[in-house]
Amino acid sequence: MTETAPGLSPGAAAWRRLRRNPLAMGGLVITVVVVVMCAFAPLFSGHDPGYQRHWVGALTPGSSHIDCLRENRLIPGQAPDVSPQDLSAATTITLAADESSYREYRIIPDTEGRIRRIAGSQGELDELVLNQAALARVALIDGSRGRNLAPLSLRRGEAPPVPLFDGSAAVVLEVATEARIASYTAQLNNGVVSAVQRSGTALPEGIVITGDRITGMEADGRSITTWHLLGTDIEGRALFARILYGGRISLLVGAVATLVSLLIGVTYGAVAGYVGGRTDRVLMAGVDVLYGLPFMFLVIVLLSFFGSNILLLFAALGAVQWLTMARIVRGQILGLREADFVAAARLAGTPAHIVILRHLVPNSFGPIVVYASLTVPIVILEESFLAFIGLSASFGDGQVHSWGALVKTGVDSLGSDGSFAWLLLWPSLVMAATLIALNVLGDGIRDALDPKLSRGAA
Amino acid sequence: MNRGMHTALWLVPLILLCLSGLTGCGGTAGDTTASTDTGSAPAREQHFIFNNGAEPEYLDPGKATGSPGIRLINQLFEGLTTLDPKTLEPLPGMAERWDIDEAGTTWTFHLRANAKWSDGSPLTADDFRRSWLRVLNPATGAKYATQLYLIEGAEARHQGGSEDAVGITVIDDHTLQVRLRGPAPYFLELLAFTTYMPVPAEPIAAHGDAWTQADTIIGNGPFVLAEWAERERIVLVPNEHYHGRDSIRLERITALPHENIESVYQQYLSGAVHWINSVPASKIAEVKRHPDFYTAPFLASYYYRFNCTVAPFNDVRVRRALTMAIDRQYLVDNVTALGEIPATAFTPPMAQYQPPNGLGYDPEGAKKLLAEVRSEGVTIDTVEILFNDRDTHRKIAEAIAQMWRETLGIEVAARGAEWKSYMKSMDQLDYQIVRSSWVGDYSDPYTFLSCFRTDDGNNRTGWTDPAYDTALDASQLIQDPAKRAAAYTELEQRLLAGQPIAPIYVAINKGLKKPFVRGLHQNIRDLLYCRSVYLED
Amino acid sequence: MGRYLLKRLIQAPIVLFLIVTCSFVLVRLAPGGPFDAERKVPPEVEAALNEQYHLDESIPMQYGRFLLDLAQGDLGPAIKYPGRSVNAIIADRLPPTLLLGGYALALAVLIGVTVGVIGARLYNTVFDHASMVFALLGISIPMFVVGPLLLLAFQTQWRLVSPPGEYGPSFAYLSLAALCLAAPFAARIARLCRAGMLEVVNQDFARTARAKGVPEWRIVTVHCLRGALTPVVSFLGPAVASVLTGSLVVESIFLLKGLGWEFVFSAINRDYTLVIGTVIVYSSLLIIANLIVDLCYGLLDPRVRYD
Amino acid sequence: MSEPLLQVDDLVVSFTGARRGWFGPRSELRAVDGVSFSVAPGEVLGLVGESGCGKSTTARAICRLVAPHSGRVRFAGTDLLTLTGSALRTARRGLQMVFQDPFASLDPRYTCRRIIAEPLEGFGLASGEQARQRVDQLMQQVGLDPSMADRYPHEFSGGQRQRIGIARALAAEPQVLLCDEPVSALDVSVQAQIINLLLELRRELGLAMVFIAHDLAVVRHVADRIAVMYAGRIVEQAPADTLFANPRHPYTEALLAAIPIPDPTAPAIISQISGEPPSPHQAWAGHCAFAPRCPHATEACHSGAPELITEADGRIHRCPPRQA
Repeated sequence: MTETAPGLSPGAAAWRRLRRNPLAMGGLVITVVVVVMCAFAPLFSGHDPGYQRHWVGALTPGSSHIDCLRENRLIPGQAPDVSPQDLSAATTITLAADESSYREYRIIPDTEGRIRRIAGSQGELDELVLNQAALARVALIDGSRGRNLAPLSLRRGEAPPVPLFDGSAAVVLEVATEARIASYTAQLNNGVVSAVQRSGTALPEGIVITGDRITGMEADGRSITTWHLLGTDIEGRALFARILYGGRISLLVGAVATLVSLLIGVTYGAVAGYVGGRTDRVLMAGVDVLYGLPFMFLVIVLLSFFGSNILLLFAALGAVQWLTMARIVRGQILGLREADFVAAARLAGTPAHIVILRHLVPNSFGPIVVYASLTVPIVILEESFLAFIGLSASFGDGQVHSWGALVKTGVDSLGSDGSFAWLLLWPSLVMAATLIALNVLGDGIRDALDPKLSRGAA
Repeated sequence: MNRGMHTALWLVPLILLCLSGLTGCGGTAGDTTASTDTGSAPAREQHFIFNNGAEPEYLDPGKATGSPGIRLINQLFEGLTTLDPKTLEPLPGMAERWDIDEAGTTWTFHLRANAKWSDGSPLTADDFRRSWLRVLNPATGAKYATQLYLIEGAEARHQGGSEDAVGITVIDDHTLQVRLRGPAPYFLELLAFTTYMPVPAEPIAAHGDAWTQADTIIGNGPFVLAEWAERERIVLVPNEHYHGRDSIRLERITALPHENIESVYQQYLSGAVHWINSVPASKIAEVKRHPDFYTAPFLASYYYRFNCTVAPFNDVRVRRALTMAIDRQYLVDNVTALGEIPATAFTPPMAQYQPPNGLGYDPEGAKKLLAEVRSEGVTIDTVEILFNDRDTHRKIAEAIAQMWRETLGIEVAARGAEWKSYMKSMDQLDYQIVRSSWVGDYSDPYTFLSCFRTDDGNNRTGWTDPAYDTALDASQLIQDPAKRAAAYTELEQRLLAGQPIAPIYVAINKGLKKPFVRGLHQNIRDLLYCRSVYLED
Repeated sequence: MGRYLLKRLIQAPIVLFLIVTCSFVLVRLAPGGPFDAERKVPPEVEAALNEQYHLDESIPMQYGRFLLDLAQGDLGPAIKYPGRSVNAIIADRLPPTLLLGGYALALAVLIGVTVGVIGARLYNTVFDHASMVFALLGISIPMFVVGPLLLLAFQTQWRLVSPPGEYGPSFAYLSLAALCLAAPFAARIARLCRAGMLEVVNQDFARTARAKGVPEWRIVTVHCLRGALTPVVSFLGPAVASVLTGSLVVESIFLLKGLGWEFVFSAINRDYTLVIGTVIVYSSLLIIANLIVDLCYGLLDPRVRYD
Repeated sequence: MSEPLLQVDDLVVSFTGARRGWFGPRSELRAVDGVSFSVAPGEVLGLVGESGCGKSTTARAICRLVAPHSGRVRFAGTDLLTLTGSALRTARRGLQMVFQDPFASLDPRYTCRRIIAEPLEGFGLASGEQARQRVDQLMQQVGLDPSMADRYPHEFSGGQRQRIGIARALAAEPQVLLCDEPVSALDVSVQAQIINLLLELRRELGLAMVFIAHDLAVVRHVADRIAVMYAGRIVEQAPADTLFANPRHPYTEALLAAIPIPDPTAPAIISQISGEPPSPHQAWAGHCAFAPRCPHATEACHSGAPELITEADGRIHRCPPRQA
């Protein structure tokens, strides 16, 4: 037996040893933080993880944007419908809207530097004349947004005006017409719009203005913006919220599948180990047989056939993991079965199932906990693998995706020049950190439970 | 402002252009490429490599269904007619010219004197008759056999009737007569369809389904199959016996079957592939900026089906309210964002046919309509959109779900399903709302409108309107193009009044094409004809 | 030993039978059939196709027919590859998968053992800590992240490797794919090997050897490595299964022809015969791999008894 | 002698071993090979023999902790071997065991109170407050301070742990206590305390006991009657005084000869008799199992297994009269 302080149960003693292991404690802290943040996601992120703002698009971490709806309505006699925020307390709301319309032209040179194509959003053009007097703004989108250009005349097959290509393979021109910023102000009375003005002129019908046109928004002079810790994805959804809510799925899948594997594995292993003899041989031969099954492939077959229902996912992933658990438990119980305290319990009139439940299983707890804690990250990783094949689980209205699916989206969104890197970086970082934390925690628990076996292995 | 409208308008002249070519049928296949002037011999090896998107299921023209297969079959075989790679105008193929009778139902085709198989043996009128009857033999299992139903007696034959009653007559080795059920202006275009292509007799008899392997296949198209390494590549080389061999400039075509679009895109960027015909949905912004990126109109409709057999969708007002709450302009501008054209009708605009307007975006009207339904005690709590789990479909479903949620205040769930489960749910009407799309087989509204016949297998909404079915059949007997178009407009209006579907947009075809690839045209049916393609220096 | 082998050899067909039955039932329970398509297939045609593939018979009949064919080593015709047999397809796709998997396993063992041994020898140094951090990262980052990043860097940006061209992937490209597949396994092996080494290094026999003046490198390579490899070898059994599943991801990302992605597509397409065929092949591979690993285990650690 | 409380008849316990060859029959190992004895109410039977002779297995087989191969165990009028399930559990309530290893016999995850209360719960003897009181009472009875009831086994000394084990056995209110080498794992000084405790309890509660030990010295003070086991069989059984005064079996003689050595764990027998204990596989097959080590062995001893001989003074043994 190991040296133990008085007054401590074996569990408490192990906990004490665990506390002295900084790596494992780090893992524990990270695990707890992640679990708590995901479990209470609404407390940590006020954003709806499924709410799309396409006009906002992908924003880098730390960016903020005007917090408006897709359709913002200021109609006299109605409550203002301008933002998810609580604006009902305001007395005036001002929307600044850019009423411009854009056109994009892509000008593509051939090998000799002549214009090969002029691609407009409405088709190929042979000639493009941009007269600055007629157009409010002309700009190059690629890398030099906002750079004003002189009036241009481009014709296919001809050399372009000197500054246009500037050594680049293609140029995207952005042309804005009729650009003007209009400012709408709504007076509110008891939460109801009483009057709407546009640049001082009253609009009796009120206005409906779409989110992508809004350039500024104020309530009682205070500008209304929203800040995103980790930025937004391509659909303009808050990445931080998506990671937190996605973690719920991943962690839940990890935990529940591990529980399923525990339930099956412990029951199976305990029965085999306790009953022993022929039963044990038959049951364990069964496990050997099942070891030969390409389980992950059956999971794929199962999920692709019956849909990636989250309950099915729990069961399927749990069913993959239980074999090792059964072996471990059976080995433990086989050893413990012969222990005198088990004999004593049987003599004390305790029925077999209670003996298993109250003596054998708790005494195999160490290896079970270690294996379980190492199973959770494996399951999370397996779920992400399924997400790659397109068999991931989703929650709610189908708008919350697991970490695996988020990471997959991040990989897909990553531009060839490294753009949108945060969409890959943050989900994978959180996922990897959690998995590493769970791994070192599992190792730490093993070391704590069996101090002889230090220096954990995988 | 309204980009969709502009695009639609721009489409009209293009279609008119197609049509002007069509009227003068029997022209020569000469002016297919923009620049055929070959002053200096190109130094670049004439080896065109493209990604075909998937491994083709069949290279058998009679049986092919998927576009990867059809894309290659169009190089390997040729029907009585073939299409202009750019305009899709029917051009003489194996048939050199043809006559039509007064009623427009009896067509006589005169085959080229030098019509040959790729092994050099002559290709005769009977080859066509035999190939078509093979498709109509139910035991063949040709999934597109319905394409031949236009021929008199074909449908009966396919359902077990006699071959003799089918209106195909071999007059002599070079003359074939076909009798149709009605005057079909699109018949010439249909003749270029894979199902109408001739297949050789001996290889099929000798090898069964395996006859399309490189060492056994015999074709009659501009190219022949040189190698088929499954899931790795398919290599085509010119057919020395093709009647237009002299104008073929490619020496070799390699079609790759890769499905992972993300990786294929990287492959394109690294220069290993000259053309890819799909782009990663997650990188739209980046792809759009790529100089090689192109988009073109596509004869395909993207829409949502309503299950008209379950409450509350059995109430047309609910279907209309949901349709009115979809801001399609917003969708194509922000979600799909590649220049798709917002649609309020099922049929895309095409030659001689401009679809009528259906219900547009009208959130206030939608709210009113739904309130009216609700006031009658109908509860609409949760609505589920079913889609097959692809990136684009997911994005669209999520966006529409949010529109309905915001506009109509209903709970909307977007559920992705695996392809076959999705198909099954759709087939068995085990859904509420399901994402769908339809690609036209020829440039005539009938290829779209016939889907919603009551007993049509592609209806899949439970919607039924006997008057629609009658009018549909009647439309097929009209010879006058203007009257026919009017009949189609009426049909479409009837369909839109019933609103079994919510049209969303007219799809586009899109891809990346190296600038030196010439003569590869983006036509409205996304058909590839490599006979006009060459690589510029 | 011999009896153990015999027992396992007897077990194998039972396992296979179980798998076959299990997949057969699963496949037939699945919604949708091989001929469902976006464009509705006419009923006559569907009937003809069903007849052609005997799908019109009762399920027990089909099962019986399938078993009968299987007994003769015939996995049947591939439904989605008309005119081709499942046997031929597997014969075509399996070698690339085996090559990739074998290459990756070899890489994983090579990298893992090297890093593990050095880590153990340099216990508690910067190298040790760094390698273990990398190992943890390797275990925790999915392959489908590593793969595209490798491609982006080596293929698109630096142009160091070229994608598979006309005649299959180049060695460098294949190595990149194998590296991607090997990464998580190398990480695990490094951890196992390091732990095993640390355990063995301080044991009596190592001390005795050291006292006897045996050179340190000999102690490490001859005495300790043998002991340290035991956990690695026992890990290789389940690792083979994971490599097979992983190759599915890598094949897709690196656009390689192989059995892995074929399996996914056959499942999605309800290509009944091909699904079962691939599952049988994978199971057989697994069973063989497990057997080999068990035997190696016995060779490495004479204490292991097979009863 | 009154009606025996516990009657063991021809008890056989066998284990199957490894197979011979690939498909050969499994070898059979007879750990207990036809043991018979009886214990009267309040009587203490000492069961003595060297390690591995089957004493503990006998005890475990009696209370069905191991399944006997054949034989009969009558306890308080019922045949234990025919019972199963809950009937067995109830029937053997009166038959409790005290184990050799006080470390292994207490679940390390249970507190002292829970351990002692387990039989109370298992047999439904007491619960709640009643059980608390009973545990306190039992602890006092075995000389433990009830205030320590909430500690875990590892916080007790070896002697204290054995007291807990005894208290647990007592909790079931047994009539017979099977003490399986209850003191052999303890320090010598503690051994005496535990033996005294057991004797005290026997007096107070009128318990019958089967007291198992590997040397005679311990049993001497405790047992009324002593049975000596060798290789799975009882070779001699006699009232304690008679056995000590006049052993009949050479093995008993050898055990007695070992007593003067004060260290009870010393392998005394080895110094007296040469050779190793026989392999239990075929110990008694066709010859006396002790014959190879017996200084008095004759040819007859090697050619036939000796029968039990019951003598007039009540002693039973397995050694035919020698011509000394």
